Amino acid sequence: MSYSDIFKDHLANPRNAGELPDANVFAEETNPVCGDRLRLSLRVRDGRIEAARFLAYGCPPTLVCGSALAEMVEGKLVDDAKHLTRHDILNAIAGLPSRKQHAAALAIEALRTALKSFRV
Amino acid sequence: MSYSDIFKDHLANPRNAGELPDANVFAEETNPVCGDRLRLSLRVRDGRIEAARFLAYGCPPTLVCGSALAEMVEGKLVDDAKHLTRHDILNAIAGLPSRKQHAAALAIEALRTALKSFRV
Amino acid sequence: MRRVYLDHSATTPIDARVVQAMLPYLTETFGNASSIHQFGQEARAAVDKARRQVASLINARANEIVFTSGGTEANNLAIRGVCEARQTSGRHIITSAIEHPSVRGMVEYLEQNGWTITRLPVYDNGLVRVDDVRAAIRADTVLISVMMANNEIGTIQPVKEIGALVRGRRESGQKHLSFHTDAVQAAGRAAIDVELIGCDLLSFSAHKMYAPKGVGALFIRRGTRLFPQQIGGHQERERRAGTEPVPNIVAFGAAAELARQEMVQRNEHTARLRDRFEREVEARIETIVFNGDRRQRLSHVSNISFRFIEGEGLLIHLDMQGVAVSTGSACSSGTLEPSPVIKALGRDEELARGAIRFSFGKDNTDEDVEVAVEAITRAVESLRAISPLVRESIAT
Amino acid sequence: MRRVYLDHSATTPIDARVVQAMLPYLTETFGNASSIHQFGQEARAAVDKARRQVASLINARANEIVFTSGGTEANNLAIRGVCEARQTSGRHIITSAIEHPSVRGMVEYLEQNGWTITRLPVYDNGLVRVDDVRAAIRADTVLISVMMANNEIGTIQPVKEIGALVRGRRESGQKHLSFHTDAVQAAGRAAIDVELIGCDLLSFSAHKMYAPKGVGALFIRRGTRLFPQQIGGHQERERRAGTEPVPNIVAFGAAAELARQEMVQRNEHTARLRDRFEREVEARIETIVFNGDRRQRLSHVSNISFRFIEGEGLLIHLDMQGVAVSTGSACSSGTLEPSPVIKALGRDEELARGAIRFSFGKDNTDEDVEVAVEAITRAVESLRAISPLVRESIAT
Ligand SMILES: Cc1ncc(COP(=O)(O)O)c(C=O)c1O
Ligand SMILES: Cc1ncc(COP(=O)(O)O)c(C=O)c1O
Repeated sequence: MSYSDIFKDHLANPRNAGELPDANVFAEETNPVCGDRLRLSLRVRDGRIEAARFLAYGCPPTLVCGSALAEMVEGKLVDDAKHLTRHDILNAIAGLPSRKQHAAALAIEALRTALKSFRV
Repeated sequence: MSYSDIFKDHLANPRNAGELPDANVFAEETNPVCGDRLRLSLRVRDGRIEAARFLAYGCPPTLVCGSALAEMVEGKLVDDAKHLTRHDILNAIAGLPSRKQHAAALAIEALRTALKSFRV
Repeated sequence: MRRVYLDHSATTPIDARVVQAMLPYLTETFGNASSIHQFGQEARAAVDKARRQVASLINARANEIVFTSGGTEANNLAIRGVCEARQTSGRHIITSAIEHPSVRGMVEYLEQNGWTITRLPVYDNGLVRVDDVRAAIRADTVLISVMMANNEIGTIQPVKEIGALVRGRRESGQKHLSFHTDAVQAAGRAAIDVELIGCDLLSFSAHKMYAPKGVGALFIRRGTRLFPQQIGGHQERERRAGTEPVPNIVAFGAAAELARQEMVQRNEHTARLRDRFEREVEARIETIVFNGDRRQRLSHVSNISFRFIEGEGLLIHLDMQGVAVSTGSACSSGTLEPSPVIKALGRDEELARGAIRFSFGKDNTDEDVEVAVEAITRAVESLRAISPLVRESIAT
Repeated sequence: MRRVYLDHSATTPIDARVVQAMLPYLTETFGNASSIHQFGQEARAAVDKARRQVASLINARANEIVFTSGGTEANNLAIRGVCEARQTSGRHIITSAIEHPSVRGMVEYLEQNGWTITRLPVYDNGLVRVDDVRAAIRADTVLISVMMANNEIGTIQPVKEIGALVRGRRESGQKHLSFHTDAVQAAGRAAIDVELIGCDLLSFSAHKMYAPKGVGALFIRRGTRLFPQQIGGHQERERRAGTEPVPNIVAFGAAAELARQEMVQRNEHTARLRDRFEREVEARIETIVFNGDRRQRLSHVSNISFRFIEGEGLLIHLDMQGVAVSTGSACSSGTLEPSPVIKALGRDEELARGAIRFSFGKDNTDEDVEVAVEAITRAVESLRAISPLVRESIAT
């Protein structure tokens, strides 16, 4: 039940929160079990994610994974971002109890959905 | 479970303990349920209990009632002693928990048995 | 950082006077109350005194009090104990939709073992209706278990009316019907008189009234039949075996006496803080919903749903600011499901997930309220800033 | 008057270091271990630490420890919990003739509910024979419950051999067979290693090891199926609901650690005092009988029958002289029946009624022994002086 310091920092100071006014890629995923939601907006130019913003509703891990994801992908090549996994997110926030790891999965799903129109 | 001071005093310093060498009246009663035993020896002369001794085996109330009884009857007229009841013994030792009152009954029984050869 | 504890429904700090009262029993006076010798008799005397103090709090007789390890055991013992003793008369139980897990869980256990359960609704105000109770009673009903005050929203149920109903039924022949009420949240906070309520069994717990965790009590009205659940010793007049936790029992007694003496002041104090808190939260934060009837409730609790956000995030946000609160029952934390109590009020999923319980205590101050209101305002703002639901609600 | 406490099998004084360890949890650190906030997490961390300490004492894993309200609850939970979980595999239990009432009573309860019980004899030395256990096992046996050490005479049962037997049976296909041992008297006094013993469940209790009354533990080996008995909360990994008594648990942990560290010295100390005590009593008082095997027993207990007199009178006599002892189990005091344990040794009624348990502790001194021997000599003399049985024995 006790979360890491980096986890708490994401919660207290979310990175890249909000919605990009000039985004050209959107994705929203909902966890069908608990109703948690994650919305991602990206501005992608020349194969690079220039800017990334997230909005999230749900349990703290969902919020924190959204924040960690948005921070992580900003500036990344789309091709690199496509290879991110659940574990990269978990590493970034110093882990989650196993019952809560679905939050990282939701974040990766949102990213995949957003990037699926870009060929590898 | 807590006994009175007079009760404890009887236990620590039994009155009239032992057996009279020159007794002319004996009685012994056993509680059939718990096996407690009370033996009474009396020297009766001219309708008066000149001396009384008791021996007892069993739970503390049995010992104490024996002691209280022997002390109480010594010097009494047989006719008066015959009228003693359970309650007189209970009074003498400042009462007993209800589960333990059978000890006073045993003492009175022993007295009755001892005195039954004397007509009222 | 200043820490502000607003979770007195989960547990209370121990009153320093209560610690003082129990300390001798953690040191010199350590006897086992079942021992015949002096060490034992000293312990026995202390337990007897505490039993009278605890009985006094609810206007019961000392021999109607059975000490348990807490409210959970008291509830379990009441329900399983009565049902096992009464099962030849019937196998129907009436309860409410918002009972504590220790009642709900035991009732579910019995349901799995062939009992029939009627769970009464509590409508949008969190209150059971006496007419519903009346309508639910069947010839084979052996137990009605309706809590005195709810642990999440604090609503106070019409237990006196239910008690009168049960007495009436019993007088007209339904001898096997018993009435149990879980007063774990109410005891020490609301006046309780078992004669007035007319209940046959009433559970309460020390750690909700400034005494340690690990001791509670079940009031069992003289003549009420009940099967013991903890077996193997003559303690508690054969109704609950096990060496009595003397220090805890002494503490419970002392706390019960203090609660009785100080109840009016404590309630005035917590009601004043709670009401001020609610006014300020309402003034500063939009789109909130108060849960549960606001008049018919304990004086120390406030339960609020904050739209667009989820409770646990808010809780952790507040915790980082030193303010301790709870999402629903502390006992059901660790699970993901939104509170069944808030859902029973007919609230939607979002409101159920956004519910927070603030529960005040006798040692909270006005400054605590100010710190808490500030912290909540900040936390709600921050969470709403990242919530996709906010935009949707503006869009619609 | 100097008071001499020789009733450490009934309960022990709390070690001052243990009180120190628990005090913070009676004051500042008062949170509910189920709460998510800091107050809760501090309590949770303390409970986790104590769980490791308690597990260490018996070489178990922390997650194999379930905290209970005491030894009685642990025994009840083990037996009822396993039997409810296993009843489709069989309804036969093997136990001994000298179990504590909390085992005996629960087994009797199951017997009344259709279970078959084999109660193993303990012969004149108070020891179960492994061959008897082997012979008693049937295809439908689901539980063997044999205590590790007896509470009245201290005899240590061959639990390791029983454990090996059970393991063998399980390996040859009798998967549903479990072995429970009540180690309430043994824990903290004898080295316990659940791997070596091979038991599946083991009960123990804090107040027998210089910690407060009101907390105990059940070791449940990983993989052992058991139905919870206290229901309605997620505590103790769903195996025992109810708010954890944090201060008591912390105290239990501290006491377990001290017991582990100091066990050898404590045992040397109590064995020396106990042996000196027995020598002197034997030298000064005639016609006494030692009860139970004198080698295969806990180092702190001595159980002696004094012919011609009855135990309770002796107990009260000693109490008036400041010496606290016990007649049989503290739990069965309050009844008139002579100890079933002493009777199980084949002793006659008189010896069963004349049995007294002297149980030493780490803080007893040589002077305590001297005072006690004097007091006993006086008391036995005084009681024999009024006993009609003495004369009879001389006469015959
Ligand atoms: C209404 C109610 N009933 C029962 C309980 C359980 O009491 P305890 O924590 O003493 O086991 C609680 C405590 O959370 C409660 O609030
Ligand atoms: C062997 C044995 N088992 C169980 C118990 C019961 O433990 P508790 O007193 O913690 O309920 C005792 C204590 O008297 C005991 O000696």
